[in-house]
Amino acid sequence: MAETVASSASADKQEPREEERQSVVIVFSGDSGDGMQLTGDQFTNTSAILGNDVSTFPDIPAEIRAPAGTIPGLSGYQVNFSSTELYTAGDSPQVLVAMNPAALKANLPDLDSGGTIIVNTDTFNRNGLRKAGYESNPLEGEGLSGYDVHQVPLTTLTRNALEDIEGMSNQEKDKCKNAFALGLVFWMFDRPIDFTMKFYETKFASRPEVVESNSRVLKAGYYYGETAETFQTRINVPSRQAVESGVYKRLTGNEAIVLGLVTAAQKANKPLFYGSYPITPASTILEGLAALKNFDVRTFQAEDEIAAMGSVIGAAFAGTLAATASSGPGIALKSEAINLAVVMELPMLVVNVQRGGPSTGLPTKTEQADLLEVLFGRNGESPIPVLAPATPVECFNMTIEACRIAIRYMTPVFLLSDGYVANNSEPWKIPDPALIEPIEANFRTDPEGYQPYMRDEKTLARPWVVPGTPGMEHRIGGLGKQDVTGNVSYAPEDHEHIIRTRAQKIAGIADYIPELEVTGPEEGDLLVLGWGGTYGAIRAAVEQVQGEGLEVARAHLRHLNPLPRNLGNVLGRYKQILVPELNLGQLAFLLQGHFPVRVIKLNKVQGRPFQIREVADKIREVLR
Amino acid sequence: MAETVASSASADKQEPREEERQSVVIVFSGDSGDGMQLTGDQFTNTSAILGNDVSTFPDIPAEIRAPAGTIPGLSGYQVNFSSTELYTAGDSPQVLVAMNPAALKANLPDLDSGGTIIVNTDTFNRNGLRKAGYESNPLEGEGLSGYDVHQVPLTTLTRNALEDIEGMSNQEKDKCKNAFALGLVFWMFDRPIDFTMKFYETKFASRPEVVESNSRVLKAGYYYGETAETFQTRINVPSRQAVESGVYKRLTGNEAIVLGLVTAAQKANKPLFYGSYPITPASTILEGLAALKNFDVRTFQAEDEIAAMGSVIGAAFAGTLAATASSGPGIALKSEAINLAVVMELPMLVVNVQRGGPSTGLPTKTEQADLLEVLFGRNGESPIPVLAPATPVECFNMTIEACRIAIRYMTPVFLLSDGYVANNSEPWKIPDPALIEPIEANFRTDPEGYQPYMRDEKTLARPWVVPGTPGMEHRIGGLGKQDVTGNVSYAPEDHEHIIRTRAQKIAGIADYIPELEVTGPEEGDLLVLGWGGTYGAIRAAVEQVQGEGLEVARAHLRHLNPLPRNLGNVLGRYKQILVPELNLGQLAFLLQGHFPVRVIKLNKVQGRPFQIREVADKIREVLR
Amino acid sequence: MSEAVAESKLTRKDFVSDQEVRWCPGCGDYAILAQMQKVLPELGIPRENIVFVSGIGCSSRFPYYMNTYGVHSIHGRAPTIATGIKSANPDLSVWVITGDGDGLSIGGNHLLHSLRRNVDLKILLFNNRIYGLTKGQYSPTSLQGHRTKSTPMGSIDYPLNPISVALSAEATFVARTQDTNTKHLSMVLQRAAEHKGAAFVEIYQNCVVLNPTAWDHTTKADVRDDNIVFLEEGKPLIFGKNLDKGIRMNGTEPEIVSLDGDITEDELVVHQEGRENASYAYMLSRMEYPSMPLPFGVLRSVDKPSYTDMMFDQVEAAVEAKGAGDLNSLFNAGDTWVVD
Amino acid sequence: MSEAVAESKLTRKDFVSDQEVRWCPGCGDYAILAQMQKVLPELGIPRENIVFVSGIGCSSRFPYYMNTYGVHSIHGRAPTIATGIKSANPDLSVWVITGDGDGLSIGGNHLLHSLRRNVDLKILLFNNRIYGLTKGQYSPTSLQGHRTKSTPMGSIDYPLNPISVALSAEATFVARTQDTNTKHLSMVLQRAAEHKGAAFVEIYQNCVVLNPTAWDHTTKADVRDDNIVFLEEGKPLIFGKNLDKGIRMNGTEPEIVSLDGDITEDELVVHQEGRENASYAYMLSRMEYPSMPLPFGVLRSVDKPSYTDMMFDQVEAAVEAKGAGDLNSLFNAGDTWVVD
Ligand SMILES: Cc1ncc(C[n+]2csc(CCOP(=O)(O)OP(=O)(O)O)c2C)c(N)n1
Ligand SMILES: Cc1ncc(C[n+]2csc(CCOP(=O)(O)OP(=O)(O)O)c2C)c(N)n1
Ligand code: SF4
Ligand code: SF4
Ligand SMILES: [Mg+2]
Ligand SMILES: [Mg+2]
Repeated sequence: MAETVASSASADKQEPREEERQSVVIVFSGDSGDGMQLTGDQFTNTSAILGNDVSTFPDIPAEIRAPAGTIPGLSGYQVNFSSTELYTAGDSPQVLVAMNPAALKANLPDLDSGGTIIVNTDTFNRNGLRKAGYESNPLEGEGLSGYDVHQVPLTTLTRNALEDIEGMSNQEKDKCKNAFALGLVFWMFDRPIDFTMKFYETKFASRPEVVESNSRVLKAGYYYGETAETFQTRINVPSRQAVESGVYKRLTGNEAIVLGLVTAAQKANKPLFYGSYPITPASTILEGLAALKNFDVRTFQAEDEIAAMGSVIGAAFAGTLAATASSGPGIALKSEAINLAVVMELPMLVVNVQRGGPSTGLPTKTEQADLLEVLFGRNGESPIPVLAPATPVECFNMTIEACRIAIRYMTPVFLLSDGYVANNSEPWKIPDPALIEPIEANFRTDPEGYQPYMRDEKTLARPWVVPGTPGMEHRIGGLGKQDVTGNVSYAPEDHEHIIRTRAQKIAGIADYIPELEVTGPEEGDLLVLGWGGTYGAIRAAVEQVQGEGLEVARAHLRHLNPLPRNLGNVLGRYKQILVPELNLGQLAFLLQGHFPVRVIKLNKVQGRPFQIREVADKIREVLR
Repeated sequence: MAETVASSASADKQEPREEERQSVVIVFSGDSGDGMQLTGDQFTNTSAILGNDVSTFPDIPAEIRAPAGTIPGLSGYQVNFSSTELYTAGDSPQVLVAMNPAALKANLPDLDSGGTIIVNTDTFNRNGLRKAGYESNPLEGEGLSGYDVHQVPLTTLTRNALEDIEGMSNQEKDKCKNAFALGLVFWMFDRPIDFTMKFYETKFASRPEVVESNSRVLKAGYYYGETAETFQTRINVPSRQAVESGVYKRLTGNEAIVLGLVTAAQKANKPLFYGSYPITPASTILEGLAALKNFDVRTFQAEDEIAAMGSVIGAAFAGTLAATASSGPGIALKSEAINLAVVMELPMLVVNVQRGGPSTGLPTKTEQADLLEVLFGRNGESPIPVLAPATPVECFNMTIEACRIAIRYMTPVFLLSDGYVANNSEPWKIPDPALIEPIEANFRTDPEGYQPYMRDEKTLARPWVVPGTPGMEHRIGGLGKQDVTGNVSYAPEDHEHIIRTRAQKIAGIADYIPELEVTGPEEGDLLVLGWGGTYGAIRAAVEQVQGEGLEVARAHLRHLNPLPRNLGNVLGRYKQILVPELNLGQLAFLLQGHFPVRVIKLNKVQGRPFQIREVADKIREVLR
Repeated sequence: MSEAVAESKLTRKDFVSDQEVRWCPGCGDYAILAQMQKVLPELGIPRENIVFVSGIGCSSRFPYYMNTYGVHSIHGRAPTIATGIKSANPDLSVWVITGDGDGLSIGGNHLLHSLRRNVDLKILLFNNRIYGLTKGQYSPTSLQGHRTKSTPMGSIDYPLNPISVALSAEATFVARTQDTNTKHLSMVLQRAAEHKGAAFVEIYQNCVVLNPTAWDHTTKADVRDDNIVFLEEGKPLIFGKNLDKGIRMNGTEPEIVSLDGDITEDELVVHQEGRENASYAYMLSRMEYPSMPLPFGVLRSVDKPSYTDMMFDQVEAAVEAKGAGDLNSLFNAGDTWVVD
Repeated sequence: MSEAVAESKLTRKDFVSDQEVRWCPGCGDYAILAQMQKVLPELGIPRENIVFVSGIGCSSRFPYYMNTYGVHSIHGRAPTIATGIKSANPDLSVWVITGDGDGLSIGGNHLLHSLRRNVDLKILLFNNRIYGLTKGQYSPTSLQGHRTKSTPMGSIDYPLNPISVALSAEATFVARTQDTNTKHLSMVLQRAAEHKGAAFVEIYQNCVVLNPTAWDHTTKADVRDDNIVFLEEGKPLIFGKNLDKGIRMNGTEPEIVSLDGDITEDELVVHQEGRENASYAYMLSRMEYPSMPLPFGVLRSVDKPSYTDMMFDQVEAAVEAKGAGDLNSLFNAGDTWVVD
């Protein structure tokens, strides 16, 4: 397929040098109106189809559409594509596509030295420079001398390509300039434009003129690479070898949660009720599910997070698989109602897509600073299982697992994602739904001997009895109660008994979850232990230093409550434990609270994921 | 004074035996309409005036006025009075005044064997027994043979005493029967009735007929003791020796907080703003403050806890000393807004009067299970100082200290009380207000060089600048921000810097608070470490086992965040640390998280305070 | 099947739970409970299909005493939980029990939104103008000047009118009745039950312990007839012990007229609960003691599709348009690629 | 002293802060900001006595751009914070900026209660019928059927009418205006500022990115005159391009009549913003597009003591009755005893 375009390319200029690389990180950056997300997606999809591993991370402007041309108005898309397995979207880019001066200014500090820059020179006028806060034109002078800079009048070339289209305004034409950049980058990395052509055809099926203009500009960009003297090198990132065969697609963490919820509901043979209040970065789960009503998904946009949580409790009481998601301030608001769910012992999923805190904080940025909150942020002794997926794709399986635990143990469950996992994308090997294990979710309908808080011997779960079931009418609520009967009780022993029973029930989930797996030496000097979305950076860092010959083991916690049965044992086998996390040391504190260990902390609270090098450097420092 | 009544007593019967005891615990128990709280208060006040140490604990019915005569409808008042220093209201009573069968049934299990029981036989009819759930009359048969039972027809005797009063219905007369019981108990313990007589005169000044009837019945009760053959012994609890001289009065924890807030405001030279939403057991703080408007106290009953918290933030921003209190569900609801206060770095006090949780739980019962919640129950890294008074009276000083810290460090502060401390009363040596140190609370008014988040070098506090100050207009909020300027910022370094600075500021308060004091051996086998309202039971228990010759040290944490500077050192000096708390081990977890120690836990989650013997037994077990 | 059996057999006793009722003796809540237990058997709804949801307050203990399904939830949030229940199973008859504090103070917003969505809930607000459970602080319906534990110098808040609030929340059914008027109460409960969509009922309820005189003007035999106008569909607004007073419009405002012969019934406002424009019902709601008689009965009842009806219509429409959800095609939608 | 200086000197520029304004180009928020900055200098309030408090939303960034004191708080809670500010210092002029989501969804209850208490706040609700900041979910004022990110098949919620809600919350001042009608907007802002007590202003605001056609019926030159009736005190309700239509009462409901000669102005409703009975204003609020013209201007303005006035009256009364608080006598009140 890749040949189609390549062969049709003219060979006016000297054949460019072909260079092979194992992986490349590109950043596309421009105004939020410049279509950078779409551009990045197209490049990524084509690379994935060609057999690269891919990992992407969007950098969407904070909150409001800021004035065009300014740094706050930038929309960025980072893609890492590789011929080996990828764990992150890359520490720093080697290629920057800067649609305006602000994009250059904001991204230059991160670019690898010697990296490639493509700039749209048409935007480097006085107005553009001023908006970006440049005193003088960075393209003139020595500032960029360490880089491989390609100055392309993208706007002009785009307009040229569309010159003869009648009735199309310049404004409309300019909207296509991302296609020019994309075509050019496709050429640079020796990628076919076919998939994107097909994408235009499907996406704009009802507007053939849009298909025409975009396709034309895309080709123009591609041919420009072919023709223009400025590009001397083409970079080739070969396909990955030995990838598991199957059908793949890319998934962000939030998309994976959407699919996971729908799958869990189908596997439990229940309708899905999803009650939520919009909040960044959780809103896309609501939006994703709202489009799937044909799966008997009932989405409810509540008046606030408290109402959302209340609706989920009601829906769980009445027998649906019920879920909600929120972030930061919203999770805090839900805490009172979550506690009611704990006491009512009803199954439901609460997703916390963590963002930078405290308070409103950094809504569009990532952080892992809500761990202790979800564990302890409710009045009284209120245990809740907490799961944290390590990667976007893992959100799919872990959502299902979380629902499975919720129903099996009759308890609300927290799924702790974060802004990075939510928005980052990576390839997902599409599973056969038939092979996913069903979730046993049986309502009790036999009134004989029924008591609202009678418990399963093994799991200590109480029976799920839903309104509409004859002969089993019962009333439950948030007051202190007697176990078994569920009657309101202020008796000292009743209170202590049910509190301890609930604690025991949740602790018992440790029998149901997998033990912690360690990669690397089974005992020794150092174990690097992470949790949640820092998985990729930690894994890559550890593999890097292992490659340097350092003896390091690695493990990743996906179950934060209860902790895996073998965790204490694992911790005991290493002289030192390093815990990297995007907070001031919450898992570290948790481990020390539970086990007789002291851990070394690596903390970062910058609204950003770890870079691989930050973790690798710390490991080297510890082992030095 | 005590002679006045005693000498006027006739001496028809054999002179009763006088017995001296070091301390006695009495429980008054009856229907919530029976006036038990007033009765207990009167007995306690008289005892305190006579020079006893006193400690009381009311047992108020849960929530609603349940049907008269039933166990849920009981209102109880436990008073411990002593000739030595008291630390609790007593493990178990030696004397029970039971106004009806339910009172007998509910309290008998706690009564010391051989204890004294006074019952109102008039209520032991079929109806009364049925309501209490008695199959047969416990006064008949052998059930009470181990006790010293006095059967008194209280209702009849009361009516007799008021027989000749015209226009008074039996119902009205019956309302006085608590006075009869009180008079009788006064006689039993050789206490004068004068203070209560005076109390009636003041309290019912506008209704002389009420003064008359109550006084008459009180006297009748007293003379009944004198006359009736049934009472052979009078018990005498001598005055305490070597008590600090001064003027005293009794204070519950919530009353002490009311006084503390008003004092702090006066000492800071600020109006007091108190915004709150009613909730048991915190409501009495609102009610207490609402009555003190002449201190320029502005109370605001908000529409909910969130609004209350918001109002407090606004009032702090605009320059008052601002405070709120809540409990359980209300504290959970406030968490989002508290986080705004953390980020805005404004001074205010949040009182959490802990009750049994989780969820609605046991509103009228005590518990210490919100420690981790107040420390960690907010999204993001959100440090807040936490103080916990050990006794009711300590609530006064610690409220002032908490306000002092809030203003000095420009931060919200948590005061962690509990249902036991809130409602328990003990004598307070009334201080001279002039001797209480002023709170420095200066608004910055100098615009020169002002920046909203510039910081004091020593405390790291930002300046308090209030609206109305010319030339210093500024805007702050909950978004991520740059230190010093306070401008909104999403820059990674700005975020990390301000997060770490805030953490450092709160940690730095350790320089300002006292070190932890240890009583007992400076190092050794065992340190018993408590916090909050368990102080009395722990202290009494430790002193008890010390008396038995065991080598035990004792310390009590009043500062939970930051922890006292020397805590790590103290912990390191003992082989074992025992942490008794009314939860499943929250302080224990905290200590282990912070210090390389393992602690032994003693936990109780029954909605009740520790009994001295429970703690003492555990100490013996540990040291065995 | 079980329905038929249930229907034919149910009596008042079937709705009495085994829990001891724990309100103060004489509390108005008893009367409401009794009427509810009397009305329910007449509705022909199987007992297992009835759910009572409450918040926190004296009134909110109600569900414990009903032998149906029930949730005694948290303060102010009952409408949200009820919305979830109804969305899970629209066949259920879902009742919300709330107080003036629970429903109008902490829970005001949820009341507003559940009404405007027209969620098919029957919301009964027990208005005793006080916080009962927390022992006597003032509530959003307490009158200005009311001295309570938290307002020793008298409340300075202007009270809310629950009926006005419900109307501005676009409620499709709004009524007022009273604990002690058992006949009227049972009629209103029945009407609320029959309404498709959100039904809001304000019930004047006497807290005998903490606010015993709040409703004297509507209960004392000598004055109540002058202070209440009973609304009846299609009938003119007439009241007074001798039915000698009526309500007439004067421009945009109502006024009291005596029916002394000069003025005839034709001139009076004729009650029409079904008016699309809520202004009429709102105008009625502003008739307040002591200047005007208080309207009792159904102020407004209009038919509009309920929230869950529309919710399930969308689910059906989606199934019709896209076919019942199939995981395999969902997984494989979008840009996929094959590795072999 | 500084007041006098401030007053005489202030201009629009004095109210412009140093922060870059970050709304989308063309957003209606700009126009409102500009009018506010123009109106404030005319009020003669020293700049340091002005506080803007907002929640979260695009509109809620407003305070950052005003060179006054300001709090950009949390979602929906601005009225509570403003209440605290006003209670701390009643001399401040406190403005609340909120959106249709911030003010009517999560914050609906605080709006309700701050209005009913008549806290002396100026509450401006920027109604764009959409969640702007979170990028396009529907809001409580979105029309039924509105397709948004969270309602791909169209919203099934019935929208709230902010004016009706404010009226049922006992608001003493209620007005409506629009971002693009700068003259009217500035008049209404001025009127709100002058009102003693809570002032509620709904401002139709255009979200050019996510809901750009929401207000076409009130902005497009060819239709707007038929869809808006401007209220003027003491004047009859007349509207239309040629001022040839009027509003007349038909029983309890308003109707449109043509002023074609048969019907004269005398028969029309005459606007009176000061009516004690809120029914009239409520009736106006129910005039909705497309069946009736939308009332713009001050629907209601009545004088009642404000919350903080009453709060401070009680403080004063307490001082008068008991004397200014003295710690020593407070400590020694009640039952004390002496140990020597
Ligand atoms: C979140 C929360 N805040 C406060 C309370 C305390 N509380 C319980 S009921 C109640 C008010 C009850 O008043 P109302 O709703 O009028 O019910 P009533 O008791 O009068 O029937 C309050 C403030 C609580 N349980 N939860
Ligand atoms: C507690 C909480 N929940 C949700 C959010 C996310 N959020 C921010 S603004 C907003 C709605 C904004 O809509 P609106 O109030 O209409 O303001 P606009 O942006 O349209 O001006 C939401 C849901 C939040 N910041 N905090
Ligand atoms: S306090 Fe009032 S409302 Fe509550 S049960 Fe007693 S009488 Fe009823
Ligand atoms: S999203 Fe809409 S409301 Fe927000 S700034 Fe842009 S145009 Fe304005
Ligand atoms: Mg009430
Ligand atoms: Mg909006």
